[in-house]
Amino acid sequence: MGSVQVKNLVKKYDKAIALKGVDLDIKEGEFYALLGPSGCGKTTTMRCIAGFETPTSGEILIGDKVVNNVPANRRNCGMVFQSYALFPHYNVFENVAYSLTIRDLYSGSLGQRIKTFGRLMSKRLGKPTKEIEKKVQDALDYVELGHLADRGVNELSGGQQQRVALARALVMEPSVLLMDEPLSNLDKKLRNTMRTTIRKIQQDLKITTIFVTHDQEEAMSMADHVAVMRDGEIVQMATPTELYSNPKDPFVADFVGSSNIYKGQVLKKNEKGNTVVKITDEIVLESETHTDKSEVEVLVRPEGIEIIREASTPKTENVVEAKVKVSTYLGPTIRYDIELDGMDVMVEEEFQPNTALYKEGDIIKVHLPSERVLLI
Amino acid sequence: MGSVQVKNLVKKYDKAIALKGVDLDIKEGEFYALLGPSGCGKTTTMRCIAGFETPTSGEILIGDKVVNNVPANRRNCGMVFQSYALFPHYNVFENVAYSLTIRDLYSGSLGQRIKTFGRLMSKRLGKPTKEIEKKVQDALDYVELGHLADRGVNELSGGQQQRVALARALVMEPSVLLMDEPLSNLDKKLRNTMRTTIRKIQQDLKITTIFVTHDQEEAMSMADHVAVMRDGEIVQMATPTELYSNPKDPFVADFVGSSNIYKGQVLKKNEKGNTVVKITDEIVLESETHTDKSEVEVLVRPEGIEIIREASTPKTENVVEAKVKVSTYLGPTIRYDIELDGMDVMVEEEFQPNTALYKEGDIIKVHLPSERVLLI
Amino acid sequence: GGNGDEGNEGGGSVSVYSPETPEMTEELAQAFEEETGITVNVSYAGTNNLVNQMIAEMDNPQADVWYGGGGILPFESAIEHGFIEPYTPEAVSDWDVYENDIKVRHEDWMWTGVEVFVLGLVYNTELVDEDELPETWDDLLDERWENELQMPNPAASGTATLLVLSQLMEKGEDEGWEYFDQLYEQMNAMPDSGGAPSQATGTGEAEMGVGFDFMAYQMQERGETVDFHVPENTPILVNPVSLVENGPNPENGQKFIDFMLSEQGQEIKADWKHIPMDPNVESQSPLTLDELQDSAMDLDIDWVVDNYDDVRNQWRERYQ
Amino acid sequence: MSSVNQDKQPKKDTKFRGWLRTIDSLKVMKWVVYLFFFLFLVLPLVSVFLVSFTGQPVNLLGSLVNPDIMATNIERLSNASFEHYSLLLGGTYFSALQNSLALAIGVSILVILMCIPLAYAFARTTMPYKKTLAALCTIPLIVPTFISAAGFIIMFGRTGWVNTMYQSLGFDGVLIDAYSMTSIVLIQVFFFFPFALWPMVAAFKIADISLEEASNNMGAKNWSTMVFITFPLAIPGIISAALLIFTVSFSDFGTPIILAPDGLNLIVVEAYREISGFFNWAGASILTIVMVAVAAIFFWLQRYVTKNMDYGTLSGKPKGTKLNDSKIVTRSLLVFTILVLVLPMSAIFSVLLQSFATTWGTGLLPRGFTMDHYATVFTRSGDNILNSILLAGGALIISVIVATLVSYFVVRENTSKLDFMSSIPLIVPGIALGIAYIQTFNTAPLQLTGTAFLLIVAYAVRRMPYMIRSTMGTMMAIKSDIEEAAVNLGASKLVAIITVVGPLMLPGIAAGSILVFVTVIKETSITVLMAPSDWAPMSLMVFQNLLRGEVYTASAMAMLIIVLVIILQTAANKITKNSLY
Ligand SMILES: Nc1ncnc2c1ncn2[C@@H]1O[C@H](COP(=O)(O)OP(=O)(O)OP(=O)(O)O)[C@@H](O)[C@H]1O
Ligand SMILES: Nc1ncnc2c1ncn2[C@@H]1O[C@H](COP(=O)(O)OP(=O)(O)OP(=O)(O)O)[C@@H](O)[C@H]1O
Ligand SMILES: [Mg+2]
Ligand SMILES: [Mg+2]
Repeated sequence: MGSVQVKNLVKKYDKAIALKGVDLDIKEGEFYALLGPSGCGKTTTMRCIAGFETPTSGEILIGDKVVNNVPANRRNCGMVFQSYALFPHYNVFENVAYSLTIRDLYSGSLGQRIKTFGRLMSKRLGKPTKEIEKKVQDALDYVELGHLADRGVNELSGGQQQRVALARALVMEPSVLLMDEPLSNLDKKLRNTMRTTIRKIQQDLKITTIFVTHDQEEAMSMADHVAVMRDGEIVQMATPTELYSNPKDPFVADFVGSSNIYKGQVLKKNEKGNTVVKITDEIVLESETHTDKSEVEVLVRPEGIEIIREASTPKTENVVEAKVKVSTYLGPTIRYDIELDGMDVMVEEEFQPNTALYKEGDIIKVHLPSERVLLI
Repeated sequence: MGSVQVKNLVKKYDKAIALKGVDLDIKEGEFYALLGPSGCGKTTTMRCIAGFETPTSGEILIGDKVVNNVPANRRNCGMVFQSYALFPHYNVFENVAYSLTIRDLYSGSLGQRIKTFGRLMSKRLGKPTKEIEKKVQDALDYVELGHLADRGVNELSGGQQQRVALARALVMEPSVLLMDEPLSNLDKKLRNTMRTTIRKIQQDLKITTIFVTHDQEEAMSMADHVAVMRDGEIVQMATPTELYSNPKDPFVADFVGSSNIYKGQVLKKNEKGNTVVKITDEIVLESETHTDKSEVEVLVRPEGIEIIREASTPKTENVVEAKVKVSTYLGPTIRYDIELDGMDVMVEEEFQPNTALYKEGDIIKVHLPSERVLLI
Repeated sequence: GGNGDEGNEGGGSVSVYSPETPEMTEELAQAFEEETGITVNVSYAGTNNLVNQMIAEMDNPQADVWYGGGGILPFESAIEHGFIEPYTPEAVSDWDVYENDIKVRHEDWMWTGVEVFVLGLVYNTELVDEDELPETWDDLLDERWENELQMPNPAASGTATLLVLSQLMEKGEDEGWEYFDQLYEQMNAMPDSGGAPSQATGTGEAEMGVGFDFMAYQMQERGETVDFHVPENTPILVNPVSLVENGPNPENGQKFIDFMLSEQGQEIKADWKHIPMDPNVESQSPLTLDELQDSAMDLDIDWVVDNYDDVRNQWRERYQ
Repeated sequence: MSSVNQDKQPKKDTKFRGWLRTIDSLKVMKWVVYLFFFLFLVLPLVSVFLVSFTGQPVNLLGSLVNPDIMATNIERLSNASFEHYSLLLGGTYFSALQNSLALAIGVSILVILMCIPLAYAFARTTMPYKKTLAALCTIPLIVPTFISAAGFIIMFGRTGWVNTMYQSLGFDGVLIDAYSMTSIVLIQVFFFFPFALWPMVAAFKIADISLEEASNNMGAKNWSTMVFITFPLAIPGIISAALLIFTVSFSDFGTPIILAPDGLNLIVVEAYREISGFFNWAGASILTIVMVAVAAIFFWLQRYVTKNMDYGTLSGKPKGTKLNDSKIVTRSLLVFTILVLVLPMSAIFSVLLQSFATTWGTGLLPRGFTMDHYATVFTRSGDNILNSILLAGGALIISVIVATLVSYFVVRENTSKLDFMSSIPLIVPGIALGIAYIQTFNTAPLQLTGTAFLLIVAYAVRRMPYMIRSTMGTMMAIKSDIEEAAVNLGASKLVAIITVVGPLMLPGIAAGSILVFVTVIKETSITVLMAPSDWAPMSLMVFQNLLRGEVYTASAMAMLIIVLVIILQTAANKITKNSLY
């Protein structure tokens, strides 16, 4: 019942077309990440699925049922809003308990319903049931906010607010869970924990999940499938590995990981079966990718480029000299912006405490292994 | 004039103590990153500096002047709000032009002021000056929003709004720039561009900058100095490299990069001058770190652990057998959660298209190079 | 309200709409109840409200009897609207239309007068000496009264329209309007409500105001320093009662009207300083019908009714 | 909550159920609201319209069931003519319209200018004595127009105490001519300002503080932030309030009639005269239609201006509020507030004096003092107090529910029809509305005339616009994401409105409640026509006392109303925890 299908979804605003025909096909229990640059229509897609925007055209199916005309509160889509959308007049506990309380409001005897209603109006009018209390406390503990249950939501930090929003969506155990950048304001540690939590709940309850993120690592690590969007369209849908190693076009390649992309001319196939591509007169590379085109985009990921130090065994094929322009320290890795026959190239190397760092102006040798050179 | 000093800053709320005595000393033109878990007091610190919160106690100096009693509008601190705080009744252009127009309002002849006043009331009452037009357009171009100048801010996506907020703060060329997670809602690509932009402007104008982020990579790559906060206190202030390689305590170590941290007992110094530490009976490691303690925290970063494949030269010291529990694909890297004599350890390895991935249950050999084993 | 409560032990109930002093109507009602056992429900409100209410209720009338309205004008307009019906009370069936030059009943008995009202001047005794009092309406133009007078606005009040009509009839159109051109200048305010000038006189806002006799006398009784003065040749009118058409209790209504005209009813009115119609009942007011005989203007009520709207519109055109 | 029951019933009769399922509870409420307005507003107004042709009552509902009534109505209609419309051609009505417009626009502008600092003071500063001042600032509302004008005359009349003092200081003539347009303007400004004040307080209250911080941060001084950020964001609320004042002033006849300056010529006074003095229903209806048309134009203007101001500043990233505690600001606002209160308070003080006076003639002070009037009031009208509270309470409940829904539909679903429709009663003179009610509900099938229920409904309809004006401003400030979240969490739209939108609108509802409750308590024009004798409220007693010339008793009663309202308001504030100030 929790599969989600979106067919040719179009959404026009007065001044802009946000979606130009989006197709998604998400099986029950799958975890889908929606990835794409700012303004590409991720939020709009989600809002259409949740029922807050009326599509200009196109169909949305949840569990084989067209839901275009089903009101939002009957879709059972939990949603974590990009803007949090916390209820300012409720405290943390009440915010999270809301969906459960509402559920109580729609069931049970009249007396109970009146009690529930009172509770919704003011916490002074009644205590939550044991069951709600427990579920909410669990959800809050999941997001590490158990100790702030009684705090007003305007007395929280940004990240705390975001976690309340997350707990609020998780607690209702929806059949479809929509999350719009639910972790954007959290630090890496917490984010890792949250990822695991979300993933665990998702797996336990088999909730079909769509997750918008601007962080490709997040998308890659959490999702069964990733859909990459651009300009109101889905560009590629694939598993994370496939996406990374077989991007459909330079945009995707670039988007799922920083890349060096250049135009190249296919020269021939050499004896090893590798394709030989000419990028500049000086730079001619071999690649294991098979291609029929004569003009290709050549893609080398920064971490695919090896810097050859004295100690290394010399390699002949695909070794080029380059000049270091900038070196940036990134913690676990170092990034060098180098110049390679007039072209700007990014190289990333693991940081080893006792290896000397190159400085601006140093001349280095780099190796572009043929298996890391992708032709698109 | 743009240095910022914070002395023993304390901020109490009704229900919580947000800051317990924060000290910061930021030289003019420095780029400082404030790093710390959600709710640790980053935003509060910023708001105190900008003048929106009255500190419970403590002093704030901007350029040698105590500003505790200087109103916010005289501090010339540009601020990018965590909640964006865009003016909904102005369009993108007007939002960005606001600070410049206000400046005009306070200077110039009466006639000009009246004109400026009109312009602030409604765009129909007057055109911005050439100068403002240019500066704003430049700022918008910087954040890649030049084409949306006339859009209402309610018609932007989350990331676009964030960029407007950024442009709005940059355009005023403040003497201190405070940025509260200005990039949290942007995708990695855009974030990289923005980082470069911010950094460039900061360098060009020599603006003292405090940058809150939850992303240690961002902090590391952009900042001259990083201050790590926890629970309303500064734990360590240092340059990025120092922070990474010489964390003051396990919290910092863990926070600036994911880490494997274990308790260990110092046994002796061996012939190479390395310290020998016992973690479990089975696992005894050498480390190049010098220490006088007998009980230490042993820290090995996931990317500091090497997986030994058949082809590799056998290394004897610090080589252990382990069992793979989970493997996670992260794009450029693969993460293995392995079990090592009952301890959970994270290992990260660069992704190579033609290397086989280990699966759950595989038994592997890992090497923990002595120079990557830190003792704290 | 005022819907007749059915099922009272006596003879049912009757619903009376009246703008007259509620204590007085209450007294009338009680006396009537004692006499007949019929419950009386009195609804008290301003004349205009009651009339409007009766018009609105025409499809399902709630009132049986309507008593009072500052003279006959509202009753004349009620005939046009058609919500009152004729009734000839037994006791006064011998009345002519005009008695002593005063029109005391409608030609077809649509209404019957129960008491007499005199249009005159209410003055503040602290501000006006008795010997200064104007003999005639023309004397009001004396500069002694410049900005010291108030009269109701003829564009709104029947009382004032009556004055305008009487003067126009007396003097002819041209001269009449000339008179009002000057009188208008003498006023310091022209409130819409007929009773307001009397009130203003009481507080000293005006030295003298145009009003009916009972207004002054009732104020006097409350301790205000006012008195009433009757200039020569002034309009004198009756205050009528009528039966409402298709009222819920028509028979009880008729009984109530009979009672109002009975000696007992007339005495109660006299006690409240109204000038009674019945010559056998002694008036408690300083004014009596006999004395008034000389001051009474020969008022052609039909002319008044015919020219009512016209004069009012002319007033509006001239002075607004 | 219809969905609740449906879900529980066994699944049969699928077609019908399927249809039922497409209805959500909000839609049902929408129909209920429409039905309410149709019955209690449109129908009476249509009859007003028809009356403009017939000059006689038209009973639409009765015609449906009773052939006799149908026949009379048809006959009346067949005599219909445009004759009465020729009224409009006369110059006096045109100039009356001009005068009314000038007065109402002038008063609105003055009131808004006066209220901006006041509203800011109450909503956003720590001005000292705020609670007391807030209570004082509602009092002018409570005073029936007749009484306030009378109080004004006691002060500024030719023998009024202010003028007496003025003359004793050696000046000639009077300080202000009590019987002039100037004093009408003064009374309207100083007694009507709370109509605008409270909705504006609500509008300021709901603003997003971080926007102001951002402005300060970018170098704007406090006043610039006020002018360019705080103020523009409150504009929807301010315009809404201005419209309210416009209509209140435009349709106020109490003040002009009591003060009665020379050549007074206002359209509402004309309408009142037509109907009250001369029972010219047709004329009054036509003037009413003209007034409604004028109001329509202004409503359209309001909507046009605020069309794109759906700012939604109250977002789902909640922020605390902060009050301005700058000494200079709070002190000067305090002085300003006190200055504003001087005139109405002195007028009320005069009424208070009058209520203790034996009589009050030409002297500076009353001739003597007595408690008699209060004794009279208490012996005569113990029940009336309770009646007033019950009637006003009933009207309040209806208007809270309907107004919340209407604001919601108007802001979220852009149903401006409803907005306009529900605001018409502001303009229709009370007496016209009352008459329309009587003729509409006088017979079967809905014979309600003379019941307390109809009176309550009439009060609610007549005063609801105040509630709607003030809730609308707040509604516009609530970002839709919050409500979407509620729906997303399973609440039907209706439940989302009740549990989330409603509480967030509390400042607006509180502001509106004050206006509704107080104005119902003092309402006279409908009361006089429609109050059943066993439900007579205090306002009716005041009016009747005035009618009888018993001004002293009327004053005592008015003071009693004031005290009562203050007590109730204090209690309400305790309960709602001062959501307004
Ligand atoms: N109300 C609106 N009116 C006009 N255009 C809009 C409106 N809302 C969104 N848009 C536009 O539609 C496009 C898609 O917006 P959407 O919010 O879906 O982007 P997004 O992918 O979520 O971006 P982000 O990652 O920045 O949040 C954007 O270009 C935006 O400017
Ligand atoms: N108005 C308030 N009342 C009470 N406590 C508050 C208030 N505002 C913030 N806090 C608390 O103060 C602490 C610090 O908040 P702050 O906003 O500075 O955190 P932060 O470091 O910016 O976190 P994040 O990364 O989540 O934005 C938090 O624990 C928060 O709950
Ligand atoms: Mg988005
Ligand atoms: Mg923060």
